Amino acid sequence: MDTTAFAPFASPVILFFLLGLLASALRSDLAIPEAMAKGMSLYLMAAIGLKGGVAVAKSGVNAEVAAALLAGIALSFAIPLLAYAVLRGFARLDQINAGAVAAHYGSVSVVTFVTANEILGAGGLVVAGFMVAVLAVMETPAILSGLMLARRGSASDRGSAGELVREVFLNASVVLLLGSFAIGLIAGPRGYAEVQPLFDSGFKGVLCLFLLDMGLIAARRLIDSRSLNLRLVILAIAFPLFNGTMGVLAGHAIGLDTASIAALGVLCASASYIAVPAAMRLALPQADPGIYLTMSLSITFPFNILVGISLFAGLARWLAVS
Amino acid sequence: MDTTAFAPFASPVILFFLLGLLASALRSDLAIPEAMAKGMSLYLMAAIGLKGGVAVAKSGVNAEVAAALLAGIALSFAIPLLAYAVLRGFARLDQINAGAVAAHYGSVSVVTFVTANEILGAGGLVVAGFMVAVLAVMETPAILSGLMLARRGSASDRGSAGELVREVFLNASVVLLLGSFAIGLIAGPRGYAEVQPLFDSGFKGVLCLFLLDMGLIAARRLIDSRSLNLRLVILAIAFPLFNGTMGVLAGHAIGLDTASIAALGVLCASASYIAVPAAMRLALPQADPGIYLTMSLSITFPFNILVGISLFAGLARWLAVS
Amino acid sequence: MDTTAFAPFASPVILFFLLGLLASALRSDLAIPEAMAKGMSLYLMAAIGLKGGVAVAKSGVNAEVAAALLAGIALSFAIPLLAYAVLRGFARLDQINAGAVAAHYGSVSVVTFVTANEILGAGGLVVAGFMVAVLAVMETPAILSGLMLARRGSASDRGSAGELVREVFLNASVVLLLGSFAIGLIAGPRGYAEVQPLFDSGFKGVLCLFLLDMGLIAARRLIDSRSLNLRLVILAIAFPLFNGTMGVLAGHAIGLDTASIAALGVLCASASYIAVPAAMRLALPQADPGIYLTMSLSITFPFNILVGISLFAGLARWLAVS
Amino acid sequence: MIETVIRKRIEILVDTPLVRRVTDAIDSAEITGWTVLPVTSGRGHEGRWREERVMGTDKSLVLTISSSEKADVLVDALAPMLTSHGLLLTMWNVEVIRGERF
Amino acid sequence: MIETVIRKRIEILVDTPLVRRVTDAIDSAEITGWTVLPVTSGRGHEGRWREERVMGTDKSLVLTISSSEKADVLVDALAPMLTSHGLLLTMWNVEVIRGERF
Amino acid sequence: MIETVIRKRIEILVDTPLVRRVTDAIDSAEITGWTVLPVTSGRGHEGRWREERVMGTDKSLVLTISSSEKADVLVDALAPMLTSHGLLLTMWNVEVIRGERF
Ligand SMILES: Nc1ncnc2c1ncn2[C@@H]1O[C@H](COP(=O)(O)O)[C@@H](O)[C@H]1O
Ligand SMILES: Nc1ncnc2c1ncn2[C@@H]1O[C@H](COP(=O)(O)O)[C@@H](O)[C@H]1O
Ligand SMILES: Nc1ncnc2c1ncn2[C@@H]1O[C@H](COP(=O)(O)O)[C@@H](O)[C@H]1O
Ligand code: NA
Ligand code: NA
Ligand code: NA
Repeated sequence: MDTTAFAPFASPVILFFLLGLLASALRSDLAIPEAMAKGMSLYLMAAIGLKGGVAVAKSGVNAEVAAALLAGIALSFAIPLLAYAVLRGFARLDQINAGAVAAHYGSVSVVTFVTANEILGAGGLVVAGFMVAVLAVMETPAILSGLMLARRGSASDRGSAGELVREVFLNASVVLLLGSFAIGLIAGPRGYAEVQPLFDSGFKGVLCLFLLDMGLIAARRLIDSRSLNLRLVILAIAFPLFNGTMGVLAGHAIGLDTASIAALGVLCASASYIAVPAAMRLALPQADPGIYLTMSLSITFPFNILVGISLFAGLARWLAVS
Repeated sequence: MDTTAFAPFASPVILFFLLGLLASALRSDLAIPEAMAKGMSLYLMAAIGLKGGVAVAKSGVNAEVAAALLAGIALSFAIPLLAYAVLRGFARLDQINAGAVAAHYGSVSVVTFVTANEILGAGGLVVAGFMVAVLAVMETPAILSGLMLARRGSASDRGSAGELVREVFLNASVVLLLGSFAIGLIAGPRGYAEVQPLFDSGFKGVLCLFLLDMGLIAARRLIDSRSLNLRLVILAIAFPLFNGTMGVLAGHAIGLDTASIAALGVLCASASYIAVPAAMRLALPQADPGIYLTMSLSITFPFNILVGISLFAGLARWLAVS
Repeated sequence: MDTTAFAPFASPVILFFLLGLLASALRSDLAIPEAMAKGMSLYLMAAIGLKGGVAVAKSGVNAEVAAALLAGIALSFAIPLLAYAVLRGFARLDQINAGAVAAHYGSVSVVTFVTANEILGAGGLVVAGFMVAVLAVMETPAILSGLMLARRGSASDRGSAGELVREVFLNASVVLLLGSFAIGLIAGPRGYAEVQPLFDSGFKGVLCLFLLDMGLIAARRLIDSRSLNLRLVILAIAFPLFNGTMGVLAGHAIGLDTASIAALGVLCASASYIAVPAAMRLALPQADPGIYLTMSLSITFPFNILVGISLFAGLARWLAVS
Repeated sequence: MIETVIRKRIEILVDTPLVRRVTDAIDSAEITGWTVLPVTSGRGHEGRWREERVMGTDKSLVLTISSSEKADVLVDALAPMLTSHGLLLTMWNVEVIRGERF
Repeated sequence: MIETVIRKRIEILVDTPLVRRVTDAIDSAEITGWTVLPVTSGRGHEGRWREERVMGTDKSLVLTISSSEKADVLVDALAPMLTSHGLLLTMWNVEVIRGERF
Repeated sequence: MIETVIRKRIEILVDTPLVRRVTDAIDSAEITGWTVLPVTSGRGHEGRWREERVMGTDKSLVLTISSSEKADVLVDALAPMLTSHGLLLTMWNVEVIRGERF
């Protein structure tokens, strides 16, 4: 059945996101407290980490898992290189901003992945638990290649190296995601049962409220935006289309199951707006958040939520049957 | 059985409200973080909106619904006119403050409605889902008539008109309430099931903590208050009694079921302390929150929670049997 | 079975605490919003209070309960006297800081108690509901004896007496704990059922996130600490060992059940880091939080969570069989 | 050592819902920017207030740096709002770097 | 253009639980009002601190505008608390409008 | 009445992730301390920003009191960061008590 094709727009998760976009577009004063939004993002990361860890504790690790992890790392490293070239050539961004934007597209968006899980699941495609580990390992390589590109040649002050390493590898989202993944792995299904009511049952509801806020912020940023131009907008849609397709093909090539192929596509298509911006503000303070955040959050994120996820699911299905 | 008569005071919801009042009266330093309180109020509005929308998705819309909506709008418009006259004549408030206070009493309190739902439900009176829509449509008409009264003749600067319209019709609570109502309507029972654990199961518990905070603030405001006088206190109790009775009679006249009659009474009796104050600070910055907020939150709100709800439930029942 | 001996380290509750300690030790920028942490602490107190009240509503009050309450009050009063002497003599703290630290060790840590409940319960030792009342009554006596010791002779300004009494007896945690205990008592199992999904099902999950934050803060404080020295560190471990043993023996002497004996041990071993610091900053502003908070939160708290609880459980069991 | 120039620093306490009106006034005075700080409670002629976010009773502090000419323009523009909207405005001289930006 | 008058602006950094003592001192100096701002972290002779709301280790900044006479009264009243309570007090001249209010 | 001394008050607006760099500069200028205040939104040459904690776009205001000599040392140390990191620095004279502490 083609549930994936239409169901999404009847799901509260998507509807709350649309409500947020609409409310901001109409300039309503609706706003979620910053502390609550931050708290929800931490909750979502802990919950998805736990869930993945428990799943792997059940399924165990095998060659498929290893292949997926390696593919994820490689793609996260590689995507920025191509993106950088296009950002410099087509969008004429300076080196620093091009590097910063490239890092965002190589890395991943936890919330896009989480939403994809819900939508794919509702469409009968249950994503394997180990994909959470893939999500986690894809966050940082892109930061490294992005920084390398941004700083090529220049001897800009880069703050203390230690500080940077911390920001890249001990980034709050990385630590929380990997940490709760490990906890899920250790605690296993029995330990997880204790905390399931909060982390599992409550999950979709919290995701609704969080996406309401993301919708509000995404639209508001676009309205306030000064730094975007048509070429950047085009790329913010072209990148997910291209990278997502690469991800699906890679997933197919290494023989993942259909759901996980779709998920890998979504990961590649998604652009970070939590982990990478934090790293960039520390490592590349000269880069303009008005460019990288507005592209990833205000254009690519909605595109993936409303179109990309179903698209890559369809592509993964098509590859499966053909 | 007369559960409605006594049950309320054994309900945790009411008991936490009393705890808040007591703690503030004793000047304890107990306080809920502002961001958490705000977050809970948004949660409560989203939850009640969803619930109502899903209920209407099941029940469908009919003449009774239309009648209730029209009655609600009319009452919200009308109540401030009478209230204004009394505030000017009896309490001798100046035009601006009289208009501001009148707007609060014409509009409604979401939390009073929500608490009434719980108490009436516990007493066997299940309020129809469409009453949430009535709640939503009653929020704004009173703001308009209140502002009209406050500004009659005066040519005070009214900020940009657009800004005002936004504040009145795109007010955060209105948008969230109507928005989640629409989401419930679209998603229907199937979509709602996904998010029920957060928005339904968790509801009463969150209401407890929120009422704890409202109790703390209501009592603290009364203690700090300088602007209140005996006549205003009298009106803050007379208004709910009178308006609530009007609401019950109107509900009876248009032939609503007993529970919905009681609910309409509670809506008319309740005074806004979230949506209207926000609008007033923008549209009537000269009006004194020490008057309108303290009346609605510190006197009328506790009165309705502790007395009014049971009163109007009793009245509705009495009309039903007689 | 000796589950208590090993199970703890497979419990998500403990694992999240370890994750917090580790993340801070590695200087990750992971942090929980202050408002969220505060909100979680209020939630935990309300939930444990309710739970205890409902339990007592079922079990009723008897001589055992009275004995436990008296023992708790006596121990909370007495412990600071001995602790003070050691802090002055062995650690050479000045009078004010010695009194402040002593107060913390005589008082109790709600979170340590709550965690003990979970761990003991998982090990088959279900703590009696009335121990929550014991927890509540043990919070304040230690503050009084601590202040008395700190101020002996000195005529330091002590702020308005009323202010102090409020801070000691109407302390936020005391009010919330006793208040929700009373609510649980009045509402009973039937009233509790309504709010169980939030306060009971969600409990362990929230405890995980809260302990994550406590782990982050505890380790960070230790790293930033300047005021601690080896002798203070030694005492921060010796105190819980000694006081906990006293508690277990007292519990055994008054004939409590094994689980409650262990719980009383944990209460005595635990040092306050919420209620008492708040009182000290008001009553003894000259005392250094770098000493009392770092000792209780950064050393004694982790020690009790990771070692103490299992230790006193073992001791209680041993007394039961011997 | 870096040379600094003298500019006016203006701070305006205003109800949060009205911040927009103040910043619009700053923009139309062609001042290069502004920054908003949170405020938690206070007391004045109209009594005590506390941030109560549910009821939206919070205030904010708007700070802006400008040349004394533009400062005068801004002050004149805000004057009518001062009493009706209960604003609190203070102004003093500060040294800034990169003075050309202000 | 609006004429302004000179007043003292006093800012006092204090532990949040002790804010009440400072504002009481301001009230008894018969100053017309005060405003409290949040503060998140800091470092001084007694080392580093961070806002940790669960433990209540937060500080606040109390700001008040007054005539220099009343300012002196306030400073004298707070002097004893300064060291024992680790207050930080700074004071400078500012221009205000509606000077009669302060 | 208490006698006061004159010190420099310096306030620096900086992206929250970079606060550490500013406070390190303060420490190495051997200034006795600093205090950080939250900031919620603003506008400048690079446009408008709002605190969005999920994305970490928030800024902070670092305030420090020091002798004018140390103030100059600090300003020189921060100068290179000013433009690249979009810092905003203002400085003025204030009266402090217990001047020996600063
Ligand atoms: N004239 C000004 N007055 C107050 N704050 C300013 C001013 N100019 C800039 N800012 C603040 O400094 C930030 C960075 O400025 P800019 O680098 O010009 O974008 C802005 O977002 C404002 O928060
Ligand atoms: N003398 C003052 N010093 C500092 N803040 C003040 C002063 N007077 C008034 N305020 C602030 O301005 C707000 C409004 O003042 P008012 O309009 O006099 O009630 C008060 O609530 C305080 O937050
Ligand atoms: N020179 C300074 N500049 C700014 N803030 C300071 C300074 N010295 C101390 N503080 C603040 O005052 C608090 C108490 O200072 P102290 O009593 O020296 O530890 C510190 O934690 C800082 O927040
Ligand atoms: Na990507
Ligand atoms: Na009404
Ligand atoms: Na203890």
